[in-house]
Amino acid sequence: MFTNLLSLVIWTPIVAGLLVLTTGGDQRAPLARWLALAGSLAGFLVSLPLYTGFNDLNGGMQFEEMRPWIQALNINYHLGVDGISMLFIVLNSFTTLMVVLAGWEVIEKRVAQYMAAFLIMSGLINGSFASLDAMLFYVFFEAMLIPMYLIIGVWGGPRRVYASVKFFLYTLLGSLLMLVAFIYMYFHAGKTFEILAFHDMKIALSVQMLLFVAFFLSFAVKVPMWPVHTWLPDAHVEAPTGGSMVLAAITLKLGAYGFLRFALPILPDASRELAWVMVALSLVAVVYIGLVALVQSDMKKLVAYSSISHMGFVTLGMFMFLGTNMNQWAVEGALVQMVSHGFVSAAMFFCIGVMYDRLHSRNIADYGGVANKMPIFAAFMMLFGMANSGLPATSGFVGEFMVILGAVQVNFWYAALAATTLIFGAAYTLWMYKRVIFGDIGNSHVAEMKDVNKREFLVLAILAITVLGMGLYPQAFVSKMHLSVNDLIAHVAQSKL
Amino acid sequence: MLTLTHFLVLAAILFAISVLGIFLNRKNVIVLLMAIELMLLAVNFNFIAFSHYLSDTAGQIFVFFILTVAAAESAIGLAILVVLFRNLQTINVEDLGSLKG
Amino acid sequence: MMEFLQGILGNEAGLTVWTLLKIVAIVAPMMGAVAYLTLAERKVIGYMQVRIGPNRVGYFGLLQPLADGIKLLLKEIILPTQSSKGLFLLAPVLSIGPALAAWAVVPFTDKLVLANTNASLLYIMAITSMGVYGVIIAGWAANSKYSFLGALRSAAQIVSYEIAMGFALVGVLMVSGSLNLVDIVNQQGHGVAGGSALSWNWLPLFPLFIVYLISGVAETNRAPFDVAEGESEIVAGFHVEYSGMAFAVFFLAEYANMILVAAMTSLMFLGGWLSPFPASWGVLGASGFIWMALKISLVLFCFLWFRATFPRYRYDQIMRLGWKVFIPVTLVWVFVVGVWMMSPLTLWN
Amino acid sequence: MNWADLNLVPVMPEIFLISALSVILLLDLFISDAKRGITYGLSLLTLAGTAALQVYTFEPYAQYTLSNMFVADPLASLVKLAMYGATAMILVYSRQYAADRDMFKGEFFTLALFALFGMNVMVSASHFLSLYMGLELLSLSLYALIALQRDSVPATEAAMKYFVLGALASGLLLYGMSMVYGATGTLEIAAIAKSIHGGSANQLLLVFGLVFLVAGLAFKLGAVPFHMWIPDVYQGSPTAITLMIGAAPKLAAFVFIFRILVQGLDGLTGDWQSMLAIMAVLSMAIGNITAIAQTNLKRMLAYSTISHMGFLLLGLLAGNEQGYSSALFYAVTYVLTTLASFGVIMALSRAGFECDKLEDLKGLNSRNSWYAALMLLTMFSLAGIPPLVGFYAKFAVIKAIVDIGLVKLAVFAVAMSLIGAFYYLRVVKHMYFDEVQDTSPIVVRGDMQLVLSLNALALLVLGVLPERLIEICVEAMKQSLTVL
Amino acid sequence: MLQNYFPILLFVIVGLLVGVGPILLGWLVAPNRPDPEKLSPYECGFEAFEDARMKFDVRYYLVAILFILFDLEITFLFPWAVVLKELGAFGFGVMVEFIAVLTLGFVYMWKKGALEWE
Repeated sequence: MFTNLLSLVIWTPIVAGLLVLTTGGDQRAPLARWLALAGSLAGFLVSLPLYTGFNDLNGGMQFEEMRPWIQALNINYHLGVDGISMLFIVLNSFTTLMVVLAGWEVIEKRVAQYMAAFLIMSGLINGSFASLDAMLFYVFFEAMLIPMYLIIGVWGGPRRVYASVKFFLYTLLGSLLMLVAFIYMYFHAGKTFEILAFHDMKIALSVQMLLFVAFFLSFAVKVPMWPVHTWLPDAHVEAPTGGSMVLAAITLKLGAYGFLRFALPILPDASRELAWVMVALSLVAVVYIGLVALVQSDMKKLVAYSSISHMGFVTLGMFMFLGTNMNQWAVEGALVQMVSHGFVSAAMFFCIGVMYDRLHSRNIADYGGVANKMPIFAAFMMLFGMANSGLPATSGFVGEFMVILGAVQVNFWYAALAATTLIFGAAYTLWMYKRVIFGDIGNSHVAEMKDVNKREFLVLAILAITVLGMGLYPQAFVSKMHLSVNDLIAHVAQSKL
Repeated sequence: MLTLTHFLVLAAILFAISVLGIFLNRKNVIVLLMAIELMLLAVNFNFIAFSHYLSDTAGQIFVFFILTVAAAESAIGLAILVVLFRNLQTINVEDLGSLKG
Repeated sequence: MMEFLQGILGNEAGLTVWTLLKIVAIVAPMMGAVAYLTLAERKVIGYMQVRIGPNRVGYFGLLQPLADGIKLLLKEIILPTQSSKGLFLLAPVLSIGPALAAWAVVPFTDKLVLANTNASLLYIMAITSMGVYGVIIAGWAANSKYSFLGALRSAAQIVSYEIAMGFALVGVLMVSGSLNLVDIVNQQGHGVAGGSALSWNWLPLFPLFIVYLISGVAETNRAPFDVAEGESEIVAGFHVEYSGMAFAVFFLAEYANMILVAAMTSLMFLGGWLSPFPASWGVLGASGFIWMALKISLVLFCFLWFRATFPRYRYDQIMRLGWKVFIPVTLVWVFVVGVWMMSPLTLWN
Repeated sequence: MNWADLNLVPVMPEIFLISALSVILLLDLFISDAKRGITYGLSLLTLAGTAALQVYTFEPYAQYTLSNMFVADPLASLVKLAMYGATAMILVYSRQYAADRDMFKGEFFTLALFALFGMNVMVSASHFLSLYMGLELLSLSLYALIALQRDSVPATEAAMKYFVLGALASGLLLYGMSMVYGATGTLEIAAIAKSIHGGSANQLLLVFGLVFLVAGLAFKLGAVPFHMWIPDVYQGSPTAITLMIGAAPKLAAFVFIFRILVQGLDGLTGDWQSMLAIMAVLSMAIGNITAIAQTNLKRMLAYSTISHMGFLLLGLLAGNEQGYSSALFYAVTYVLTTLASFGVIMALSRAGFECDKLEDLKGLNSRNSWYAALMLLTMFSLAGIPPLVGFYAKFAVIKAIVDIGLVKLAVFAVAMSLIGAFYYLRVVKHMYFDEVQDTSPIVVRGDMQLVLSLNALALLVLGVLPERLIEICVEAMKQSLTVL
Repeated sequence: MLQNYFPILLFVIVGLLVGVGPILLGWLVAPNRPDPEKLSPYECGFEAFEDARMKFDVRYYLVAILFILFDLEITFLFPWAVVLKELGAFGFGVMVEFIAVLTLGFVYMWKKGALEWE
């Protein structure tokens, strides 16, 4: 029944994007919008069977598709998802729908190109998550840069050129090294690019280390980990709302996903050896970046730094080794954190976008007393702010809690440092919230702000439901990933030397 | 008696002179053209010397072709020179500077 | 004789001296011939125009060339201020050198030849081509407009006709199958017409013969192709600035070239030293130097005759004749000869 | 040699090409300027006919003919077909461009076809003599083509520079050839290989000659340190001619190098490998870094060419079938990309205006988003970003050198392509992020629009489905190498 | 074989000497009384007002170029012509092709006006 489902999930948005492109100039913007909506909705709908049809009792790959693609180079069109990647595909398709709605009338220039860029990117991201062939993964992974570059550069803010080029080059640097690593492994694994074949390779430790560095540069930039995170604040600040949403919700996850799919299982020994580095960097991200977020005056930058901090949690969770074993709690916590952050950060960026559309400022100081004018909006933002701070009953809580729990088993001080995020997170999110939403109406512009319209309400409501739903019933996600995570842990536990 | 080495050394010297002529000459484009001709003649010298010592005519036939091509080449070179002179009123090598990065 | 010289001087020096003597034996009469060719020219043209020509110096003007020579010898050699002195003096040397050096390989009979090489014709082609350097250097070195223009014209004309000449020679080579001048002449001796004048190359290669002859006139800058030195237009062309012996050398070169062209025409097309009559005619049928001399004289006479008869061509007419008439004609005839040779009707086996 | 030995079947495409060329040459003399379109049409027909014959006479093995001077092998056939296509595209692209610049003359077409014929000879040469003749026919035609725009100072200057350095390169090459001839006693490539393998060749002469050969070849290809002519010539030449220099000749030069180094001097692989490695490294470094500083689009693309030639050399120096086929693939795709990029430049130029500065592209997306998109595709393809075909080219090359253990070189190569991405991105930035400066309408002939669009879209299509093309390249290389 | 060419070398030297000799003789014998007027270039009595090495008609270049090309074609024909009898019809056929190409170029330049002088 589901033979070509993954292909469908990948190509539906791309084809829709190309269709949207054909509508041409802005005189037909409404058509482009509706087409984009239809396309993203279709993309989301076709991704749902992945969730519903997923067999919880199987930790391996499902919905596999295998076709020869470039036989001369031994590259196959090999798709498949396990419990980990499946979730991100659904998350991505969902986010795309949100993004289309978020940019509905906010984007006035080159609407078709805007919508198309997001749709195409959505398909490419799905492709990256679904690839079981390293080169296929690479192609999707890299191709994504093109629409993202354009999104930031064309519809971004004043420093968009700087931000977009920085984003592109940073990401390209890492992935090119990854390419060399792939090619090396191709020969090492007996001339195949199958990721699963990579998983079974024996590699000497020194080589593992080098390969790990290559992967690290690629994925750490994407996550982003401290100290290669500097592109992200720039990119986020300058990107349009939709761009920020996709960046935060999805592309960051690709980096973390890369660690799970490549670095850890292929190079378990190097991962163990270097885990302390990863942990250290993650903790720096959590603590230091959390502090940095605290002093931001730009809302978007603040949320961007908070994203880095949250992603620190994710990488922390992944590298919580207990002896040779990965820590089950920590890994699952990291995954839940990734999904949750996908919703929450998208929602946060959307909220900021909503305000920005009214006041054309992201400066915290320019706001104040928004709640008086936009009560509904303030309520929603309250929820998301709480989720972002990781308060219980929201999705943010579950993941962080699990990671900290895992960390305690490994080392108390890891956990203690990680737990500071609960303080810092609450501090910067809620402090910002207070300054922006509460208090007296700051100035005349705020006084003219109108509450959310139907479209915005729809987006906020949907996001709110997911955030709450995930916080209250994380089992819906955890059950899907559980066996896959178990398999992964078992795999990583074996030495590859 | 003359040996192959003598010829090769002479050809090498001619060749070196012509290459230096191309790189060091800063005055006149015509000198460049002459250096190019000299270079081809040095090569011809080589070919003929080898051809003689190998008792193989192919080398000499090659020389015929090189000569012909050299003629065609200098024909085009001169033609370009004439056009260049008409445009610039000079054939000074240093005056060729409109192309800069 | 040679053995004697080698005996007293040693092997190599003896050979050298002996060769030098032979060379002098060629050059000295040549210079005499040149001198008297100038006289012959004036006389012939004189008579054609119902004048007497020079007749004061010596009986019948026979000492006139000598007088001319002495006069030129005593004239100052002027080096114009703006000229390039070295080149200016080099030019006449470059003119006469090749004109004489070509004679090294010209056979006078099938035995009488200084250097009987296999590439004689190639050598002559090569060495005569050098003559144009003399012209162009003279025009350049003098740094005078007339010289310069004359040199350009002259050079362009010479090279233009050289092509036609070359093609004409290709025809000769095709039928004779050799670059050796002796062989070329000998080959003309055994044609179908029994070795008589009818078997010589001029008949089957008639268009080439005509082209060669006329090109020869043009090559030597002779009337009616003498625009390069047309007195009424650019006074004397490339050698306007020359005087005294420097001028005399140019003059010698021109006439030496004329004789050379005449000799070449005889060798290529007119059977060289072969008798025009069949070998069966006894004394008349015997070949010998006398025939060669007669043929050269005949061709030279034609040169003089042309000068006396034809008005000077315009420059464009000269170039047109060379490029648009002679080259196509020779191309076609080379092709025709080729087909002829490949056909059963071939005369040359 | 007689009539019976004369096997002309493998040479049929060349014979047809040169015959048709002669007809066009003469016919054009009797055509008035207004009807120059006839020449144009005939030229395209000639290319089509030649291509058809090429396909018709194809055999999957090497055929030697004309006293072993000419070889028709699959490699040659493939490259020739690519060159016919490239030339036809250039003619279509340059129709309006040439007409606007008083270059739409018979010579334009005949010289272009002569250049093509020269390339054909180069590609099919199996003897130093035919290699040289082909090379010179190509070079001479190109010299003349550059100077075709007689009143343009940059063009004539470029012609002069190209001429002098091109002649110098030929001289170096010939000197090398003479040394190899002296060492092996033959000019035939197969016989040279045999002589070297047999050990009878004079090693000193051979290596001495090799140095000159490689230098000459590097000149022709434009690899550092023999690259000085490329930027000036690319910038100075009329864009149509730049394209003629930058597209098909790269393919021909590639096969040229292949024939000499791989087929002829196979026994010296170790020697030339290291030379190529140095040149590849320098080309990638200097090409990419210098390109960043350029403000002239054509000059920038020239430096980018240099860096791409560095990549191409990487494939060659791998010294195995995989490397050669990857280099072949690289060359083919590079030509396709170059065609599209310069095609867009020509489309944006108009009478009296040369779209050759980076600023001229500002805001192109708002002026005409289609051309902006096409240029975007070419730029990302040149940068080697998937899913455009340029990626697979780089990928295949890097794969080839990782295979022989040169991982560090591979890392260096990708580092350089990262630098390269920067200036390609800048072009995209100008087109997409900047405000419009020049608002004059873009008028392009319909046929050019179609071909150019197909050309640029092919980069994408081949990027998604490169299988067939890679396979063809691999097969051609395999079949061409088995004859050794 | 090279001995055959020795007389030729000598002859060339003699030829050049014949050129140098008279000039030397003239220089020794003839008077030498230069004055500015005598040494000025011949201009039919006018003052020379510019350098005589001026630009000249580009057609002279053209002739030079065409000469080089055609003369070289003849170089190819010479050896061929000498051995034509041995080559037979095949050799002739090949050269016909060569000459045809040459003729093509000739027709082209004729029609292009490279041979026009007025």
